[in-house]
Amino acid sequence: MSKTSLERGLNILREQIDSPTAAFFSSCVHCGLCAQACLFYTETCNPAYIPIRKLEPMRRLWEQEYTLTGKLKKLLGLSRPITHEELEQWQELVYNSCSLCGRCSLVCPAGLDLTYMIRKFREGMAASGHAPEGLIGATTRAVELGSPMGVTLKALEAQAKHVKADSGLDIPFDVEGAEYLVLLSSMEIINYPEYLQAVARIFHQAKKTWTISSEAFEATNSGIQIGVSDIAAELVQRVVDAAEKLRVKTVISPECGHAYTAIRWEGPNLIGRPFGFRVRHILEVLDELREQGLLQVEGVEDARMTFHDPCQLVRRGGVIEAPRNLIRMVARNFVEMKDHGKMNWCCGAGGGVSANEDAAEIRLKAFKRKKKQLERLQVDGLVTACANCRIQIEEGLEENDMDMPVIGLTEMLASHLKDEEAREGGAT
Amino acid sequence: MNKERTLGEILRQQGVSRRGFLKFCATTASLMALPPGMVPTIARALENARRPSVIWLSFQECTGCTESLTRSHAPTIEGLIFDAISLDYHHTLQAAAGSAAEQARESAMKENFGNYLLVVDGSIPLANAGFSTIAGTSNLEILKEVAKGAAAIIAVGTCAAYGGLPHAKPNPTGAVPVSAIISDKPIVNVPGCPPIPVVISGVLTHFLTFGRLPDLDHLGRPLAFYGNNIHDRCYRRPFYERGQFAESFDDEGARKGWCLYKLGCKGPVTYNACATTKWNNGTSFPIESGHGCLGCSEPDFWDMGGFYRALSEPIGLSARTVAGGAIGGAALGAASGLLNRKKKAEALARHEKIGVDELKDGETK
Amino acid sequence: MNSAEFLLWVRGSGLQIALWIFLFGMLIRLLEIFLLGRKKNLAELRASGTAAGLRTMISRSLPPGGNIIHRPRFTFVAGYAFHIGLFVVIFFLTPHIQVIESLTGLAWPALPTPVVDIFTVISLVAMLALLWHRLASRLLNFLSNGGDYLAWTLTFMPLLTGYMAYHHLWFPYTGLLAAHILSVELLLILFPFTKLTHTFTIFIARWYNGMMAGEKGVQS
Amino acid sequence: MSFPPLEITRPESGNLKLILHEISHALSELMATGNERSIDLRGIPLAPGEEKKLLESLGEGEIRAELDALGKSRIQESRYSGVWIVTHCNSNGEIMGRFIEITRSPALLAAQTEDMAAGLDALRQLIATGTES
Repeated sequence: MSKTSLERGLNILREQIDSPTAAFFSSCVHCGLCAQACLFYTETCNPAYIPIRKLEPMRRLWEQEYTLTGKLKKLLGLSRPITHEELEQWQELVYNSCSLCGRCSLVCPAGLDLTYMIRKFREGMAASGHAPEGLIGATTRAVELGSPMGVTLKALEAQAKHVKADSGLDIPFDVEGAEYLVLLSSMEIINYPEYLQAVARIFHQAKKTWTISSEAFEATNSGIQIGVSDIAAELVQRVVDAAEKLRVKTVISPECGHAYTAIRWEGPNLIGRPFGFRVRHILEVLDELREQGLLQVEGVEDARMTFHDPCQLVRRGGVIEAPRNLIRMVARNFVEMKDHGKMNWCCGAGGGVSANEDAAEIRLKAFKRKKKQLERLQVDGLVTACANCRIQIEEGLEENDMDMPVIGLTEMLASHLKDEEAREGGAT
Repeated sequence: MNKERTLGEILRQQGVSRRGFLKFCATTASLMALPPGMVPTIARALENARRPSVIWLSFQECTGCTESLTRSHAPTIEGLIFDAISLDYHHTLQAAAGSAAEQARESAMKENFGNYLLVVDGSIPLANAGFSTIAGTSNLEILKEVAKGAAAIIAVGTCAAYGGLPHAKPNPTGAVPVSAIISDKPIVNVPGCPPIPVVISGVLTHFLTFGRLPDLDHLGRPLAFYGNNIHDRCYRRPFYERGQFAESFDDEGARKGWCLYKLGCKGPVTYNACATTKWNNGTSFPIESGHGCLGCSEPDFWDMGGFYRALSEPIGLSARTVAGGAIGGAALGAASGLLNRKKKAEALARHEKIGVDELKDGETK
Repeated sequence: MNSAEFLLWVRGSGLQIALWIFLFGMLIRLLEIFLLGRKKNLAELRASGTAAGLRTMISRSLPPGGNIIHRPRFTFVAGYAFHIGLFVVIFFLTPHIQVIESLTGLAWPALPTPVVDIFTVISLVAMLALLWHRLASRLLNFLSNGGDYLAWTLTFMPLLTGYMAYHHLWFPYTGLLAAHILSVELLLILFPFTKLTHTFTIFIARWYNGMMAGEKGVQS
Repeated sequence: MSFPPLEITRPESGNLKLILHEISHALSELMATGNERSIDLRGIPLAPGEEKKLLESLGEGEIRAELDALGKSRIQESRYSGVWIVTHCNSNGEIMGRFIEITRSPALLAAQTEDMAAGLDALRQLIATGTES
C-alpha cells in the first residue's frame, strides 16, 4: 500500500483545480478585505491568517501547472516549486486557523470563494501527509468505529433507554419504510442526549414515522474536514446504503453544521450520483411541520434570547429563515446579533478545528469575536442548532467567566410542546 | 547704402517724427507679443539698431512663404523693417537675375562675413542633388556655403523648419530641414504653411531690436509666437469643455460654431499664434472660418493621420493584424487549455484511493 | 524622434502592437480558465444558480449593504473613488470615446471636460491613498508583492499623463499626449499578465461564487 | 438650390468681462498712485464680434485726436475719463494694433523733445532766412 507523499498531494491538487479555482486566482487584487471578514485574523491581527494567503501554495501550483505564463515563470526560475517544508508551514494556516466558515467568500469584492478552495487545498495537504494528528485520529475512528469520537452503537442504545425512561417514548431502530431517517452527531449522543428525546417527542406529536439506522447513525463526516474525498465518500455511502435499505423518504441531518453540508451538498457529488431521497436539516423539517400545523407549542419564554447561526447552515447551507420562524414561536424577546444570518461570525471551532488539538489555543482566541457580539447584545440566553458550536460557545463562555445558558433549538421547541399524551405518560 | 547709420537716423531722415517712431515701437512690441511696458526699451534699442544684410535662399518650396510676407501689409510699418534691412539676395524679389544675382549674393557674403542673416525657405533634397539646383549648384551646397558666414539662420516655413510637404511620406526627394544640415549656427524655426507674416517680420524685428535671436521652444520656434497652442487660445474652447462638437461640416454644431475636435482639428497639438494674431490683417483664422486647424506649424503635420480624423483616433490600424492577435491567442489558449485538461485527466487516472492507513503512514511521518 | 513622430508612432504601430498583445494574452488567459472545466453539481438544488450568479456579478460591485463590514471603510471609500473615477475618465471623455468609436463603431455622449477632470483628480488622489495604505498597513504590506505595485504603476501612469497633458504640466502637450497613449499601451500589453486581468475575470469569479451559493439558496 | 440659413450663435471667449475688470482696476490704481497701464488687445483671444462689443461698451468720450505719422492713428477717449482707445493704422488704413490705455493723457499726444528740437531748428531758420530748410 502506498503512502502519502508530496507527489500524491500535488497530483490530487491537479485533480481538484477547476474553472472556478482558476477564475478565483485570476481575480484576486490583494485588497485584504477577506482578512477583515476572518475571525482568525481579526482576533489575532496576524497577517499570516489573511485568508487568500492561506492558499498561496495552491495558487502557485495552479499558475505553474495550468497557465502558460506560470509555466514560463517556472522555467525562468521566477516561481518556486512547492515543497514539503512549505506545506508543513501551511498546515497551521489551512487547518488550525480556518473553520471553513465562508465569511471571506461572501465579502470578497472580486467574488473569490476562498472556502471552496481551502476545502480543495486540504485534499492536497492530507494526501501529502500534512493533516493534523487530531483530524487523522478522528477520521480513523470515523472509518473504523463509525464515529469520530468513538461512540458505539451500544452507547446510543443506552441513551435510547434513558429517553424511554424519561419520556416513555421508544426510539425506533431500523424501521423499514419510515418517513424519516434521523442521523446524530457523536457530540449529541455524548453531550446533548436531550436532542434525541426532543426529536422523539416532536415526531410523536406530529405523528410521523421515523427511525435510526443501527448501521449508519453518525452524521458527521471527518473525511470532509480533513480533506480526503475518498474517505468522505465512504462515510456518505454508509448513510446512503442505510437510507436506501430502509426506504426512507427523508434523511435528517442533526443539529450540526458540517454534517449538513457533508450529506446535503457534498454527499451526492462525493458518491457521484444524485440521492433517491431528500436530505433536510432538522430545523428545515421542524419548519415544515410548523407550516403544516403539526408543531403545536404552548408557553413563551420571556428571557432575552439570540440565535447563533452555524456557518454551514446559513452561509454555506441556505437554512436561514427556518430557525427564526421556529424561535419566534416560543420566545417573545428574540433579538438578532448585529451580524447575523448569512453574515454571522463563526464560533471559531468549525471545519475540523474542534477535533484538532493543535488549534486549541487559537480556537479560544477566535471565540473572542463571538464574546464581543454577545456582550454587546446583553442577552439572557443563546440558542443555536449545532452541537459543535454549542460546545465551543459553552467552553468559551466558561473561559471568559461569562454565565449564560446555551441551548439547542430543537430542544427548546420540544420543551414547549403542547402534548397531553406525552406529559401524562412521561415521568415528569 | 548707408549701412553704418542707425535705424533712428534712417527714419528721421525719411521724415518720420518721434511720435511716428513711438507708434512704430508700440506696434512692434505688439507684433513681438511683448507687453506695452516694453515700448521704451524697444524704442531705445531700435534707435541705435544698424541695418543688417539679409540673404534669402529658396529651396524646395512653393513661394507661399514669400507671398505671405510680401502680400500682407505692404507698404506698412513692418515694411519699414525691410527698409531697415538690406535684402541683398532673394531670387523672387530681387531685380537682378542670372549671374548678376549670384554675384550680389557673393559680394554681400564677403562684405558682411560673420554678420549677415540667412533666411531659408524650402527643404533641401538629399536623395539626389539634382532634384533642386540654383544656377547649377545644388541646394545642399549653396546652403552650406552661405551658412558659413551667417550670424544666424531663420528657417521660414515648415519646409525649411521641419521638412514640410516635401518631407511627407514617402519623401521621394529625401527632403530634410535646415537643422538637419547645419548644426554650428543658431537657427530659428518660423514654421507654418505659410507662417503668419507678422511672425516672420516679428523675428526679424527682434533680431534688429535686441541683436540676438528670441527665446526658442524645444522645436526651435520663438516662444513669443509659438508658446501657446491653438486649442488653449481658441475662442471655441468653451465648447470643447462643455462637450459641444460639430460632428460634420454641415450639421447644427458646425452652424452654431461648436468645437471642431471631432472633425480632426489639430489645435491641441499645434503651437502657433493664429488664434490671437489671426490672418488677412486680423480678419480671422481657419477655425473661425469653420475648418479645423491642420497643425501646419508642427513637424510632419501632413502625416498626422489625416486632417479629418480626431487627434486621439488610432491611425493606420490593421483590423486584420489585430484580429490575428485574437485568433493567435484563441488558438494558443485553446491548445493550452486542452493540454491542461489532459493533464487533469491524467492526474485523475493516476489517483489512488486514499484510506486511513495512508494518512497514518506518510513520507513525512 | 521628435514628439510629433512619437505621437504618430503611438497612435499607429504602438497601438497596433499593444492591442495585438492584449487580445492575444487575454484570450489565452480566459480560455485557460474556461477549459479547465468543473463538475456538475449532483445535489438537489434549492434554486437555479443562474439568476443568483448573474445577481452576484453585479451585486459585488455595489456598496456593501448596511452591516457587512465596518472596519475597512477606507478600502471601500478609496476603492470606489478610484474605480468610479477611472470608469468615468475612460468612458466619458470625448477623445476617449473617439478612440472607442474608431475601433468599434460604438459611441455615446461624453461628459463636460471639467467634470472628467474632477474625476481624474479623484482617481489620482484615491490611488495615492491606496498606495500609501498598501505601504503603511501591516496587513496589506504583508500581502503585497511586486505585481501589486506594477499594476498600480500601470494604472496610475495613464491617469497622471492624461492629467498632465490636459493641464500642460511641465512638458508640451504633444509629447505628453504621446506619453499618455504610450502609458495606455504599456497597460494593455501587461494587462493579461498581471492582476489587471481581474477587470474581466472578477465577473467569472463572481458568477461561479454566486451560482454555487445560489444553488444552496444563499444570495451571495 | 438654396442653402440652409446660417444661424451662428455668437460664442463667447469669456474674456470681455475680464478686460473690463482689468480696466476698472487700472483706473482705480491710476487715481490712487498715478500708475499708467496699457492693454494690447492683440494679445487676448476674442471671439468674433467681441472686440466690437468691447468698444461699444467703452463708448466715446469728450476727446478725439488723430495722429498722422506712418499712417493715421486715432486716439479716442472712452466715455470713462482716463480710459483711452488708441488705434494705429498703416498708410493703407489697415489696423495695425489697438491698445486700451489707462492714463491721464496718452503719451503720443504730448509733443516730443526731438520733434520740438527739430521744430525749433526749423523755426529759427525761418526767422533767419525767411525760408524753411
